[in-house]
Amino acid sequence: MAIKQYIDAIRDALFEEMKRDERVFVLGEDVGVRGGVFRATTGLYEAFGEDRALDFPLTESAIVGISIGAAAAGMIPVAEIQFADFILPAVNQIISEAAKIRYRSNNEWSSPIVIRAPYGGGIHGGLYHSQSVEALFTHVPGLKVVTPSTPYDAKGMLKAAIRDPDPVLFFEHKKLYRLLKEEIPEEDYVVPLGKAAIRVEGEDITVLSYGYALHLVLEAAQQLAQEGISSHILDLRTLRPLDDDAILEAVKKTGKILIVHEDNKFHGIGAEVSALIAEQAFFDLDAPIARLAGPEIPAMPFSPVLEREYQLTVDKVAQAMRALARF
Amino acid sequence: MAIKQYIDAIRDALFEEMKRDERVFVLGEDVGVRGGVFRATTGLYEAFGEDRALDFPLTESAIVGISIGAAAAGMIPVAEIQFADFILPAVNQIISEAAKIRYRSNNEWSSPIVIRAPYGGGIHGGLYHSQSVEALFTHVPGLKVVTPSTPYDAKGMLKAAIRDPDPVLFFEHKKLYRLLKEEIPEEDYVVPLGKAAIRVEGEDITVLSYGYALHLVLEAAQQLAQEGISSHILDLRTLRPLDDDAILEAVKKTGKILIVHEDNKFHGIGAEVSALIAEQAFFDLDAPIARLAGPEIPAMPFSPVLEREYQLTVDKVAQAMRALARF
Amino acid sequence: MNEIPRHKTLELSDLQVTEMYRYMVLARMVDERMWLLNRSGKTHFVISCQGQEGAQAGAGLALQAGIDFVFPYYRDLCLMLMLGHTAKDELLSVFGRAEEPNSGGRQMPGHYGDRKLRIFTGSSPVGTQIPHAVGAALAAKMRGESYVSFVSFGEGTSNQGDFHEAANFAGVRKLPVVFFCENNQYAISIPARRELACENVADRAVGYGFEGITVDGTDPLAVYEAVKHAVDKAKAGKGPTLVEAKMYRLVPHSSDDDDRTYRSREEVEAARQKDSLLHMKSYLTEVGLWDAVKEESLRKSLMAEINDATTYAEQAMNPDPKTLSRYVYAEAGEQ
Amino acid sequence: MNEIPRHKTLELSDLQVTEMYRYMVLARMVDERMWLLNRSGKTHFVISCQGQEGAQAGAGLALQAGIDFVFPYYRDLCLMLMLGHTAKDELLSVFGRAEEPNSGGRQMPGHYGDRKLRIFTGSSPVGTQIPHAVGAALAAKMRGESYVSFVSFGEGTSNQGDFHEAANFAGVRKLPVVFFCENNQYAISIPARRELACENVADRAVGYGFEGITVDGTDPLAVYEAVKHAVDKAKAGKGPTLVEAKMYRLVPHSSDDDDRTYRSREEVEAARQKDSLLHMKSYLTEVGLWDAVKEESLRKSLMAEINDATTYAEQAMNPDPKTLSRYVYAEAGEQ
Ligand SMILES: Cc1ncc(C[n+]2csc(CCOP(=O)(O)OP(=O)(O)O)c2C)c(N)n1
Ligand SMILES: Cc1ncc(C[n+]2csc(CCOP(=O)(O)OP(=O)(O)O)c2C)c(N)n1
Ligand SMILES: [Mg+2]
Ligand SMILES: [Mg+2]
Repeated sequence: MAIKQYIDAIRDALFEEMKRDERVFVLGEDVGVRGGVFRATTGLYEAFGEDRALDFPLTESAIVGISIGAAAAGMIPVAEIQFADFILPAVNQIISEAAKIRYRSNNEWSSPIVIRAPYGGGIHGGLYHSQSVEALFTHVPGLKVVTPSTPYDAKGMLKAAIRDPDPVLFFEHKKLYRLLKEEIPEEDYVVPLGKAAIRVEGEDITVLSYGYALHLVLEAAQQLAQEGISSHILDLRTLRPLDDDAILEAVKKTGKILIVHEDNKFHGIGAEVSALIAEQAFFDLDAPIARLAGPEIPAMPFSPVLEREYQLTVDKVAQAMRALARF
Repeated sequence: MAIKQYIDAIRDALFEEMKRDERVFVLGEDVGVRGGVFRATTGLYEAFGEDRALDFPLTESAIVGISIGAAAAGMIPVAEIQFADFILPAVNQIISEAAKIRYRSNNEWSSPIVIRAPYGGGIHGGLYHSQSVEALFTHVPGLKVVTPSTPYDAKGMLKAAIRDPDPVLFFEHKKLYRLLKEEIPEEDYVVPLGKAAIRVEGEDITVLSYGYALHLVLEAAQQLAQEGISSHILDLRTLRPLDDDAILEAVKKTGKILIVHEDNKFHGIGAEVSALIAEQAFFDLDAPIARLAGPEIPAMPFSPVLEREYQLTVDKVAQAMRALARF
Repeated sequence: MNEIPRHKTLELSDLQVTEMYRYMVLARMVDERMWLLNRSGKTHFVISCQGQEGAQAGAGLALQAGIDFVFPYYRDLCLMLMLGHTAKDELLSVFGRAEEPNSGGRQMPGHYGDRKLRIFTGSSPVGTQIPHAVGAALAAKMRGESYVSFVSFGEGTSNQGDFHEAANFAGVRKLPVVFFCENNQYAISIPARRELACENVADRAVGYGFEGITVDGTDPLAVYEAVKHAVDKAKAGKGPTLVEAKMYRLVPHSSDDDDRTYRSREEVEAARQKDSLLHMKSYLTEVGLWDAVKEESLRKSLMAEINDATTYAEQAMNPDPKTLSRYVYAEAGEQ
Repeated sequence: MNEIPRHKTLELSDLQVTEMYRYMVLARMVDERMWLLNRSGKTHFVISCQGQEGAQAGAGLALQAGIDFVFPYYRDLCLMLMLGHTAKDELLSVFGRAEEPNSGGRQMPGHYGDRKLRIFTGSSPVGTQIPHAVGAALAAKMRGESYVSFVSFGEGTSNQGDFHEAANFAGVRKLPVVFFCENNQYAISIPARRELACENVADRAVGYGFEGITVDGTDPLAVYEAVKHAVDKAKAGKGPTLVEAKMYRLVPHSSDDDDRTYRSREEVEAARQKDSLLHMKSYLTEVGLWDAVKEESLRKSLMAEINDATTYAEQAMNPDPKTLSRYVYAEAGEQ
């Protein structure tokens, strides 16, 4: 076992998969010589050469489109989009193409690509280096959308994504990169996509979350525990497909549901989680399904005071959890 | 009063607004000389000249980006995207730009543009001429998303959209273009954005829908009426912002809720409607919130038998309504 | 005439050029049949290759079917036939039958794809295939394989961002890809001068650091020569080429279009005089490979083939509605 | 020296050229102050104009502030100062203060915008401003107004689809727009030869049917001449021009970058020798408009201005957190 940060876990997963399978390569802006602006690909250029740690011109649609073509010819591209905010020029290639290639070819062709992108705010990145973009993709059949929240999961899910036969969007919350360390096994392992994880077992309220927000929930739960409120906490981990069974199970545990995400609330992925519950576990509910999420504004402003005002905090989360517990 | 089809209503609205305000112009592929592939802009070229019925090269990102710039300089562009499926190359301009211009400039600049696009299936258009794309935009603060379902609303809401100071995505279900006729006043009128409309008052179940699916709901409701089931039917009309008050009011009427849309179900806009209800009208509910929507596949296939299998029908809708009523 | 016939100087055999012509006529006749079926209400949609057969035949002859990766667009019926599809395949496709090789009836006609022939699956949003082709070329270069990637698209599509981004990357990495622009003068109703301000689409190649060539797209041998040059160059590691073939779309954009609303009949008539089929027939006649008897017998046999194919396609099975939700993702056990 | 000084042949007064230099030095010094504040932990982010001042000064002088529409990018500090922003404005911006004119503290530094100066609000995704500029030029043409649209961007950004699509439309419609590419040899860590296979970005103009010009971006007068030509041409209804100014980014990409990981110190040092500030100073000295005394007094007064601006900005108010949710849409009663 070794102690690793989230960013190390990403890098290790890339390194090990590239070593395991020579079809795997990384491509993106500044991923080669520079080793990535967040340093997620550091060392790959040195270890695997410029073709497999491929510095790409500043063209996101081509990054994804060329990945699709390389995959069609038998490669396994792992594309980096420098910031999730900049995935938008590639939306046509992701949704019209990658997501539909298997279906439209009646299973003859496929698109086993991974698109990694750092998302989320709280790093003074302003409107365009702070966005959560997961909800723009979770609606789309043919895509898988994952958002691991721990180093262990980051490594295991990235490996699973690379080995997955279909396109996977792999969103890494950038505040997690260096936030916490965790013991990670030396041996190869994968964490399967599509499975949620119970982070804390509890009785009074159920909180569903993912990414950085999950850690706020965990901290808030510790506060609440001291007040005698016991929280059941589920880390969604994969947002498409959702782990229906795990969610419905978690609902049953307490009957009181709070969904927490950093992304703005209206039609965020929390809406689907809520709708799933309201459809399939209605009679397990003891209270309205609550959501705590970002405000209905484009993204986090640069000004630190505005950024702080936007962000979820342990206090805000604790307050929402408390209100639900008291319901 | 004159009897008009949906497509006439669109054309009339464009004509009248262009006449009323010389800043208004239409642009898009084949909207000029050809008058639009659906003929929605027929006659505008002849009446207003090639600059104001502007034939545009095959470049959706530029259609939207140039609209934004023209609006910055004081014009009011009404862009046509030939099929909603082809809006995806323009997503970056819509979401990164149009949606955020007012916010990021602290209210100095704005983006009063309208983007019209025919959406929806059932016309043998296959995977890429049948899609519903509204759910890719409804999550985004700064955008308004509207989907009128009648000729009267189409005209009044298009006028409202053109006069709106912010960017509006205006989705026209292409099966509605020539489906039904309606009396429309000669005089100028607008139908405000953000307001739902009660289409039928009823007592047993509440059905929320929009676009072409709404007409299936209306037909199904007539069948059900003969079986003694009374339906309360709300046409959402605007999907962002939703008309919260009207929705919560409609929930109260019956306590049994079905949301119907053609777009696939997972994280479709129905999810937000459901989540809103589960959060704010939980105690008015007498049954799980049901959703009836398209299957989780990329879009309608071309083969007529597969297309039929995909589509909602009066029967499928009636069945879902019946099941809810019996609940 | 004791000059060496042009096709011999291009190292093409008599059989190759007459075959080329055969494919052009076959494509035209299949295309005409598709319109007939559409106009009689039996099928829902046609998108046509008429006017572009010669260019496609020239390009197709320069490719190795099943070895080179091909990323066609919706007008490439003649190209598809040259690569190995049959009249029956494409007639099955207009009926949306289960058996059609492109998509099992899922996609509209003209949305080609066939894995065994290395023809990648296409979609409708124009231009998305261009980066795909560059990606396959990248894979060739990375693995030292010697296939080329061939991608075709219209001149209107050369304005899309995807063309620009993909061409640029191909230029930077000197990838083995042939960009083939079929400039048929229109993007639906928009004439070339309203879409493009450059003289030739091929002028754009200089902005990507590689060669651009404009050829007469109604002259199949000229197109063959240009594409063969591009293919050989690509295989020699000398990077991409943009080949632009100029011709004219002889029919409306699709069965949903009415081209009388935007172009004169005289203009269309004039273009018909320069049809590549006429061009090729007179060339073959000139060099003594063709005559009226051969023409008649060819058309007769093709008509029989197409009639059979139509009957077959009309009676073939539709996809099973129960398959609607299959293959969104890999199914259990598949990779 | 009895030759006519170069600036006179360009019809620029002595005052204009010394002012130009003053702005270049001001921009450099403000930029240096921003780094200082960042390195001392007082601010969160810097993105720099260092190395590009001369090109921006040349371009700025060819524009009419408040009349021409300007679509700058994040390196255009010197251009912004020439158009009317002050050191104080931009220092307020690095602190994200309420008063800063670009966005009231909502956007990162370098995200310019100012309605009264007709400077459109910019974002971070590169290249999106290029179609905006073309849109404003379209509006000028439609209404017969005589402003030009000026848009700047890096050479890496010239690979984005938005550049291609916008340039094409501008060419087709012959719109009054000046595309200004600041080719500083790098897109973050990627050197030009890894981003672009063409010799010059300006080579791309031929693909859009208009003129492309490459100039030495370290020579402000040469840039002025090229941009002035482009502006005059646009105003005369003769369509767009792509002006590429070549220079070198003298500092890391931003305060988050470490350029030692991808380029040698020797390379940077060599570029410093060709700094446009040195170039302009020696030109002014040569023509007798400048000397060491003037230089010293200029730097002194600018330093005082910047010190005051820094103090002011440091103490200025933050945005009120209560405003967080304002201006997503027009507020009631607004248009
Ligand atoms: C992204 C996108 N926008 C719009 C369309 C609708 N459309 C289909 S073909 C076409 C014109 C294509 O012109 P060109 O590229 O010249 O090819 P041609 O049809 O002339 O062969 C248009 C606008 C589309 N398919 N995709
Ligand atoms: C669409 C998009 N992708 C990626 C980025 C991240 N990024 C910011 S600047 C930059 C390089 C820009 O290079 P260039 O256009 O040459 O401008 P320069 O910074 O050199 O002036 C990159 C990759 C971005 N801002 N937008
Ligand atoms: Mg064409
Ligand atoms: Mg640069």
